[in-house]
This record gives sequence, C-alpha cells and structure tokens, in this order.
Amino acid sequence: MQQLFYVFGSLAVASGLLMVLQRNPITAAMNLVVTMFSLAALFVLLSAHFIAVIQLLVYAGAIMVLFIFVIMLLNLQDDELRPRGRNFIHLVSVAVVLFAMAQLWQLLSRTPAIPLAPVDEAYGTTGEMGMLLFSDYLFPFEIVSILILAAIVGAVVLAKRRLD
Amino acid sequence: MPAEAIFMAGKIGFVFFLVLNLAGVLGWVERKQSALMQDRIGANRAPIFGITAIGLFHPLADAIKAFTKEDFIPARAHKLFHTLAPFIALVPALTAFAVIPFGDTLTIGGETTQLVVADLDVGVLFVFAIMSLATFGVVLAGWSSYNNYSMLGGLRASAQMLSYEIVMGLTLVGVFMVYGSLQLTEIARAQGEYFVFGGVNTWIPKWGILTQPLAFFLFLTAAVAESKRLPFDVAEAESELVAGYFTEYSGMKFLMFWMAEFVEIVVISALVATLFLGGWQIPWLHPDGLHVPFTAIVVGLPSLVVSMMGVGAFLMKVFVLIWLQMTIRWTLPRFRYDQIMRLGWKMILPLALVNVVLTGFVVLLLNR
Amino acid sequence: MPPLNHYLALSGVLFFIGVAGVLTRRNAIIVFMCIELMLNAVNLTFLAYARFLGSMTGHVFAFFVITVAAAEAAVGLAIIVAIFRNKETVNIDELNLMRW
Amino acid sequence: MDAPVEGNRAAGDSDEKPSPAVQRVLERFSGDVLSRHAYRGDDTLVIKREAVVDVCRFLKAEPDLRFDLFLDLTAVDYLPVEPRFEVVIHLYSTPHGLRMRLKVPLAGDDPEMDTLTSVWRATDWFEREAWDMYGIVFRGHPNLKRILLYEEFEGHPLRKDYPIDKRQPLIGPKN
Amino acid sequence: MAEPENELHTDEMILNIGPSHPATHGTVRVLATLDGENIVNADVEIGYLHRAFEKSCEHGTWQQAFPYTDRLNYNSAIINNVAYAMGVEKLLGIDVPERCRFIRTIASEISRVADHLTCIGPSAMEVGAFSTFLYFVEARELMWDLIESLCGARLTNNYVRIGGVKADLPADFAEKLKAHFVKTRQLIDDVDKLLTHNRIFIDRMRGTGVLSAEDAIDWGWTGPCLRSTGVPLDLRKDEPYLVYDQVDFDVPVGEYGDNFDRYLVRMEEMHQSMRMVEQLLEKIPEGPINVEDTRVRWPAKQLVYSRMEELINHFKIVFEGVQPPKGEAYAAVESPNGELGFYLVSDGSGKPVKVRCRPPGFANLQALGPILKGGMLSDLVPSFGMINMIGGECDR
Repeated sequence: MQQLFYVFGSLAVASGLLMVLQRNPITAAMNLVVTMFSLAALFVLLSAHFIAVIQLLVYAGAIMVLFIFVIMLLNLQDDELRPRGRNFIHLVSVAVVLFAMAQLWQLLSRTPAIPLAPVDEAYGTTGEMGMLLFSDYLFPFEIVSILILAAIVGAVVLAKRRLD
Repeated sequence: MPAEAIFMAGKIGFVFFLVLNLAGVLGWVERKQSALMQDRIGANRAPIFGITAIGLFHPLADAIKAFTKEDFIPARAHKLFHTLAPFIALVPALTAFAVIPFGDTLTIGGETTQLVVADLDVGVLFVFAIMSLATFGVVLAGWSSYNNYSMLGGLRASAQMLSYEIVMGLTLVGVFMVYGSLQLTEIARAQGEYFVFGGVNTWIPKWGILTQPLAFFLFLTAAVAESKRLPFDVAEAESELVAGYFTEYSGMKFLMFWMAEFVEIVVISALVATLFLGGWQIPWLHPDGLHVPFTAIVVGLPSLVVSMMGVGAFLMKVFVLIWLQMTIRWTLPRFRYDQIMRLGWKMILPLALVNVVLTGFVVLLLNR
Repeated sequence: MPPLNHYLALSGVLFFIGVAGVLTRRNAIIVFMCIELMLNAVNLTFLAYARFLGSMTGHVFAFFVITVAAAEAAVGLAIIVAIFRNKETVNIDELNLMRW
Repeated sequence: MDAPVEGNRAAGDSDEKPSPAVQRVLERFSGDVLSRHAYRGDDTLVIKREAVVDVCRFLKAEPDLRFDLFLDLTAVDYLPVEPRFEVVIHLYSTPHGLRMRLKVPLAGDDPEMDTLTSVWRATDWFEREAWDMYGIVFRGHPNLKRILLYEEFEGHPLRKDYPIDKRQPLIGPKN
Repeated sequence: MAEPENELHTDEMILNIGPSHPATHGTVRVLATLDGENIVNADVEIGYLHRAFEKSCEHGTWQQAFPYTDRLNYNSAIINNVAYAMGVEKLLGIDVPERCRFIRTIASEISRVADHLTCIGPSAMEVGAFSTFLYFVEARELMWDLIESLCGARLTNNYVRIGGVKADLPADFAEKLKAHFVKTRQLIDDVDKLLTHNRIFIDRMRGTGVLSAEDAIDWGWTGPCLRSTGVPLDLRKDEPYLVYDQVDFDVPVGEYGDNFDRYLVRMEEMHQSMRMVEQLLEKIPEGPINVEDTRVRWPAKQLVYSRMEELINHFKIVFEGVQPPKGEAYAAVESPNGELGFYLVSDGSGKPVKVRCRPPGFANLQALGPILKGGMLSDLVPSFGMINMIGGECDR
C-alpha cells in the first residue's frame, strides 16, 4: 500500500508538471488524464471506491474527452502563443508558487506523521454514499441537479452558432 | 493465503484465455457467419499441414501477416500518441472483464471462491469507467494520424461514445432499482429468484429481461452503439471515411484496434448476459441441485457440477448475444451521424427516463 | 498506510502546479485544465481528511466538486468555443473585452 | 432521301416542308438561320453564332416548343473546310416530345461563341468538354477549364490536326 | 485581432474524396468543403477514366467502334452496342429484321436488369448493408449467364452488329431464362424485404440528394434519376424504338426526387424489364437475324470460305468498312441511366468523321455537387451511388 501511494503520487505530480509544461494542448490533456487516473488510484487507497470510479467515469471518461473534443474541433495546433513582454510576470508567479510550496513543505515537515484510522467494510461503498446523499445531503444534491440543468442549457445556448 | 492466490491466478488466466481467444475466434465466426448469410463459403484456406479445419486457422494467418507487416507511421503524425492509441483502445476493454462474474461460487478442497476476478462493490460503474477510457484510444488515433478522415472519425467517435455512455448508464438505473445493487455478482444472484405473486411461486426466474424488458432493448442498442459496430459504425464508416480513426494504421496496431472491437463485443455480451439474462443462472438449478418446478422435488447434483454448468450457461448466453450482434451487423445499413445522435438523445434517453420512473412506481408499489 | 501528511503534501503540490499553470499559460483551454487539476487536488484533501476522521462527509463534498466540475467544464468549454468563433483565438491575453 | 451535301457536311435547305417547330424558328429568326435540313428525320437548324443564345432562349421559353431538356453539346471538326468547326446542340422538349438539332458554324481562327449556361445549367460541363477537346471558347462561361484531360495537357485532341500518337508531358506529384 | 504569429485556424476542412476512395466506384474525385459534418461546397472532378473513345472511333472503320462502345457502360454493354448500331443504321437508312429487333430488345432488357442490380447493390453496401450487395451480385451473375449464352462474353459483349446481331438465341435460352428469372426474383425480393421497409435505410435515403423536377430537367437529367422526380420521360414509351411498342410495361416514377425514390424506381424497373423479356420471348417471330444487304452485313463464314464473290465482298467490307452516305444522324436509346445518344457524322467513307456519345452519366453527375450542398458528409454516399455514375461512360 505504501509503495502504491508513492508510485501513483509521483505519477500524478509528474504528469501534472508535464501538463503545465507541454506546448501541445492534446498532450497536455492526455497528461491531465494520467493525473486523474493516478488520483483515482489514490482514492482507492483511501477506501473511497465510489468516488474513485466516479473520478474515472466523469473526470477521465467524460470531462477530458470533452476537452479533447473541443481541442480537436477548434483544431488547435501546437501552442504558439508567445508571451509578449510578460517574462517578468512569469518569473514572479513561478517564484510565488515555489515560495508557497516551500512554506507548505515547512509546515508539513514540522507536524508529526498522523496515521489514518482503520475503517470498516462499508466505508466508501455506493450504498453508504447513497444513504448520505439521499438523507443528510438531499437538499444540496437537488441543488446540484438544478445547477447541472442550468449548465446544460447554458452550454447549448453558448455553443450554438446563432440564436434563432 | 496460497489457496486464494491460486484461485486468483486461475480466474485471471481463465478470463484472459477466454476473452483473447474469443476475440480471435470471433474473427473467424464473423467471416463464417456472414458467409452463411450471404450464400458464400467464407474463409476456408490457410492450411496447417494440409488441414484447413474449415478456415479456423485464418485468425492465426491474419496475426502472422499483421506481425510481419510494416508498421507505418505517417510523416506528420504525432508518433507517441499514434503508437499509444491502439493500446489505450485495447487495454480498457480487457480490464473491464475483471468485474464480470462468469460463474457462481466454486468449491474445491474446502476452499470457496466466487468466480469473478474482482468482486467490486461498484461493479457496473467500474465497467463504464474503464470502457469510457477506451474513448481516448479512438480519439487519439484520430487526432494523431494527421489525416482528415482520421480526424473526422475521431471526432465522430468521441461524440458518439460520450453520448452513448450516458445513455447506457441511464438505461441501467432501472435494473439497479430492481436488484438494489451495483455489484454484478449480487445482481446475477438475485436473478436466480422467482417471481412470487400473492404468495404463489410462479417458478419464473427474475431475469433482467423479464423485470426490465424495456431496459434490455435500450441497453443492448446503446451498448452496440458504444462498441461502434454496424449500424453505428459512423466513426469508421468505410464508404465515407475510408476507415475513420484507424485509416493510417497498419500491421499489429491495426490488428489491435480490430481486437479491441471484438473484445468489446465479448464484454458487452457478457455484461448483457449478467444484467439481463441471469448471468450464470440456469432456471431451477440451485447450488444443491435441480429443483423441479411446482414441486418440492430436488434432484441433487454435486456442487462442482453445478458450478461448471453455471460457467457453461454463462458462456452459452454470451455466444448467443455475440451471434445476435453479428446478425445485426450483417443485416442493417449504417445510420448517419446526426441520426445516431438523435436516436441516442431523443429516443433512448427519454425512454430510459420513462423506464426509471415506471420502475420506481412499481418498486414502490411492490415494497408497500 | 501512508500518513495523512503525505496525502496533504501531495495535494498541495498538485494544487500549486495548477496555480503555476493558471498564472503562466496563455492558452485558455490549458488554463482551464489547470483549474481542473486544482479541483482534483482539493478532492484529494477532502478524501484524505474523510478517511482520517472516519466520516464520509468528505466523500459527499468530493462528489459535489466532481459534479460541479462537470457542469463547469461544459459551460466553460462552450464559452471557449463561442469566443473562438468570434475572435479566432484562445489566447487569454487577447480576450480583454471586459478589461475597462 | 439524301440531303444536298456541301463539302463533307450535310447542310443546305431541304426541299421538304419544314416541321412546325422549325417553322416557328424560321419565322422568328429568319435572318439568323443559315440553313436547315431534316436528314433522316432529324430537324436541324444551322444558326449564326451571334444569335444562338437568343434562339435557345426562344426555343426554351416558347410555350408550344418548350425545349427544356438540354441533351448534348459537342463540336465537329471539318478540317479542310471553312468555317472549320461546328458546335452541335441536341435538344428535347419534354412536354411535346420534340427533338431539335442546332448547329453553329465557327471559323477555325476564331472558335468562339457565347455560353449557353444562362439558358440551361446543364450546358456547363458539356461546354467545358468542347473546350477541352476542340478548344472552342465559350464566352461568359463561369468555369471554362479542362474537364476530362488534365491541366497540363497541350493542345485539343479531338481536332483533326492533332496527331494521334502525340506524346504529352508527364506530370508528377505537385509540391 | 489575431496576429500572424499566433493565428489559429478553424477554416472549413477540405476533404478530398477520391479519385480512389471506397465510395467512388468508378474513378471520380469530389472535393468537399466541410463545416463540421456539413458539406458547404462540393466540386466534382471527372476524367480519370478518359480513354479517348471518340478519337479512337474516328481512327477505325464503323464496325470497329463496337468494342469501344462496350466499355462505355460495362454493366450494360449491349445497350451501348444497340445504340451505336441504331445510329449507324439510321445513317445508312436501313431497317433490321424483326427477329433481330426482338433479340436486341431482350438483350437490352437483361442488360438493364444487370445494370440496376449493379447500381443498387453497391449503393446499399456503401450505406452499410453488405449482405444485399452480395445478393445482387449473385443475381447479376445470373443475368450475365444469360448474356453469356447469347454471345459468349459476360462483361464486354460486342454482341450487336451493324444490321443485325452476332448470333441467334440459343435453343435452351427460354428455359434457362425462366429458371434464372425465378431465382433473380427471389433475390430481388430478399433485398426488397431487407431494405425497402428498413427504417435505417429509409432514413439514409429519404430526403437526401433531393432535386426538383424543374431542376432535374435543367441539369439535363434523364433516366431513372429524372423519373424519380416525377417526370415520366422514358424513350421506350415516348419514342418507341426496336419493339418496345409491342410490349406492355409501366414506367415507374417517383414523387420526391430523392435517393429513396431513385432506389424504388430502379427496383420497379427491374421487375418491368423482366416482365418485358418474358412477353418478348412469347412473341418472338422466326426469321433472319441480319440484313441481307451485302454493303452492310458481311456474308456467312461458310460462304466466305467456299465462294469467290463472298470472299471478295468480305475482304472489301472488312478493310474498307461500311460506307454510309454523307450526312449526320442522332440515335438515342433509353439506357439504364438515361438517354444514351450517338451523334454520328459520315463523309461517305468507311471511317466516321465524328462519333459522339451522349453519356447519361455525364449529365447526371453534373448535378451531384449542387445536390450535395447543404447536406451532410454521409449523404454523399447514397447520392453518388444513386446517380450511378459509370466512369467508363462519363469520362469516355
């Protein structure tokens, strides 16, 4: 288990970095798919089976396909968008990010290792998840469904060529 | 636990053996079946020491030919993705079989195991999740080939597979409501029970096709569409797009797309058999033997025999469904791209929703 | 089992990779993908804490995050397509219509 | 019955009474019809090239003629004779079941006539073919370029002075 | 706006379909400008099968053109033979014997069935119905068997001669034809069951490639394509040549002028053709199959080998050719795809001055671009298939 965490963790970080560094949008998207896949594996390690599958199904299987579909539809080639006199801003933003990472590292290295508690069989299963969603979180759940409906309508309206 | 490890190895071996061989043999079956439909003889050459075995060695000959062919990558293609795409298309299809139970429990030497590689709690969702990854193979193949036909094929395939995944998922909601589980072993086991009306046992098994007849047809349609077989093969429509996303493939990589298609047929057939045709269940056959309908007589059978009969029954159902898909493939013309989309979104999706609502009412009434 | 700290560290690293991408990249679609990466990193935190607390509330939140992300992706990509049709570019530097 | 033949072409007025359709054209365009005949029963009018579009419009529009179906346009090369070319048009009238042949003589050094694409859209490719094969220019044609032969082809092969064994330039892929 | 260095293009995609593409049976190229799946513009380029038919004819005697006419529409070569022979006979001013006209009609109608089978089968295959293609190939084999029994060749028949035909009907022709027609009808019925009421097939064909009757006439359409728009123009009825005035047949017409109507018209025409052949076989009179005119038809082989007059006659007619008087003639027949006309000019010598073939496919194909415009990419396939462009005839 320990090794699997590090394997998938480093895979996630590596492909995440590649995504940011890649010029080609399709390559970037595929790297993001690898990140999502590794994260789904990490979710399984955290006994979150349902979320792991949803992660694969929705994120990797649907959202990312949509991304790639749009990239192909717009026929975006290699990202030739050169920064125009913005190298300074780039440097600053990278520095800020590195600084934040260092802070994070400091914070975490100072705290002692916190072991995870063992959980029972039912933890993270579809049934439990359904129970929670349809009892305690029913209202948010319904709100989310309205949100999705709004998103569908919005997407259709936006992507349509003309409003007629 | 060595026993568990041995069982696991055996099950994985069996599944791989089954799926890969079926995929190979399906190539032959497809040729022979189409030949039968079209008043032809079909493949009957490819001898080994003069024995042709009615053309059974043709898949082998194809494989040898594909291996020795030049592996061609177009000049301006994206080499990495062009190479990777067939693998991405094939591997998920193989993986999806892991959660499909091919038999009931098997007891050998006091050790009992469920005949499924991974009995996941999220069973069906896992199959969908994994199969949705196969989309990437197709899309990448289309994009990386640097060919307009491939590109159009990839675009069509991504839109089609994305749409039909949603439709497929929705058609199954009714099944989940009836059996109360996503776990494929539990769904299959629940189908061994009988309809009981007013306390009277009818001895009709609760197969999915009987409890969810509408869902069965909708799911089968959506599943065939998902596997991009005729009449839904617009992504590779040979008369319009030459070969769609795998126009620029040759040799082994071409064969891998081909294999992926056949493996998907097997997976879909297995999934339909498990969800709607009772999986390994044979009517009136229980772990302790054959129960004669409307009586209490039980013809006792050893559990090993029952397990083996279950595996046989499962394979039979898979074969029948494969045959059905092949018959459809050689009978129907191809849809147009927009007609496929219309069918998915405007026909199957609303019908699936209606099915969910109706099932909800019925389940509520029966549980009252 | 790896301790909670490691999950949180991984999550933080992924989040900041996403931040770096948002700040440095100019292609709207890649910026969008970086945002998705940040959402994923947050999900990892949710699930790690949920596991730590032995409660499934975190899962519910992760579920909502994924759902909202799907909706957001649909609308966001539609906006990008619409912008591209009008302006022939996805460079965020040139999409300065609202900068006044 | 053999028609009077001038040079090697069938031409000249036939002694027979013209058919009603021909009669209509003769009445309307008496000055533009050079000759007419009905050899083997095919109504034929030889028309000045200046008048051909007007005659065609008339043939198509006139209610009792209605030559709406354009069948064929081709050219014939009578090399030693001048005018050398003759553009031959075949028409059919779907309401009345009539057939008509129009012939337009063109001089060898000036093989030009007005396009008929404004009368029947179908003449488009046929005129391109006549240009391709005989080098006859149709003034006002929207897209007058080679159709059956390739762009690099030199000469017009159906002219009688085109040697049958002439070699054409070989072309490779362009880029 | 976008600067040159970061210009991103979404221009309409130009898809080059052909000259060698699975859908282009025959060799033709369609340059389709696509906006997504929709065809914005379609340019049709032909000429890939140009073989200088007219030039070749001008360099041989009148008889020597027959094999070239075979290659115009190789699916129904006999109809091309007949049309050309009729043109030369019109130029010569001769009439062929009654039995010869019956035989020509029978052979033409069998060829027509073969041609329609070759049109519908592959078109159905291209929209995905593969089995129907093989059913029709089987039926076409039966038709070719019949033609083979007439002249010994299956594809390029070269059966018709100036002033007659090569050979009389074989003795067992009637029985053979009866047996073959039974099987052919079965196969056509099978396809009818598979396609005509098939929802998917109707969806693919109905409403695609629509052309109104006025436009169809304006584009010079003839044959089943024109009849599908509702114009009952059929030379066999309107200007009966050969013995079409002695048989009873119907001319099916369509209603909407779309691909499905073209399919239905062709399916019905096959039945009508078979009906005609059966009637003709009933009525066929005894008699000579060639004209007796020695200027036109060369003498029988046994006479050539045994008698001097006939030998000289044979020599002269073969080397100098038939010599029609100076003049011009246009003869047209109803070929499976429309009016197939031959415009012939003779200067009185044994060689033609001009042999012009009016190909129906040329005019029909011309409208392909316009009917594709605004449709979807997939519509190209049935539209092209149902126009039934034959490369040999279109490009000559």
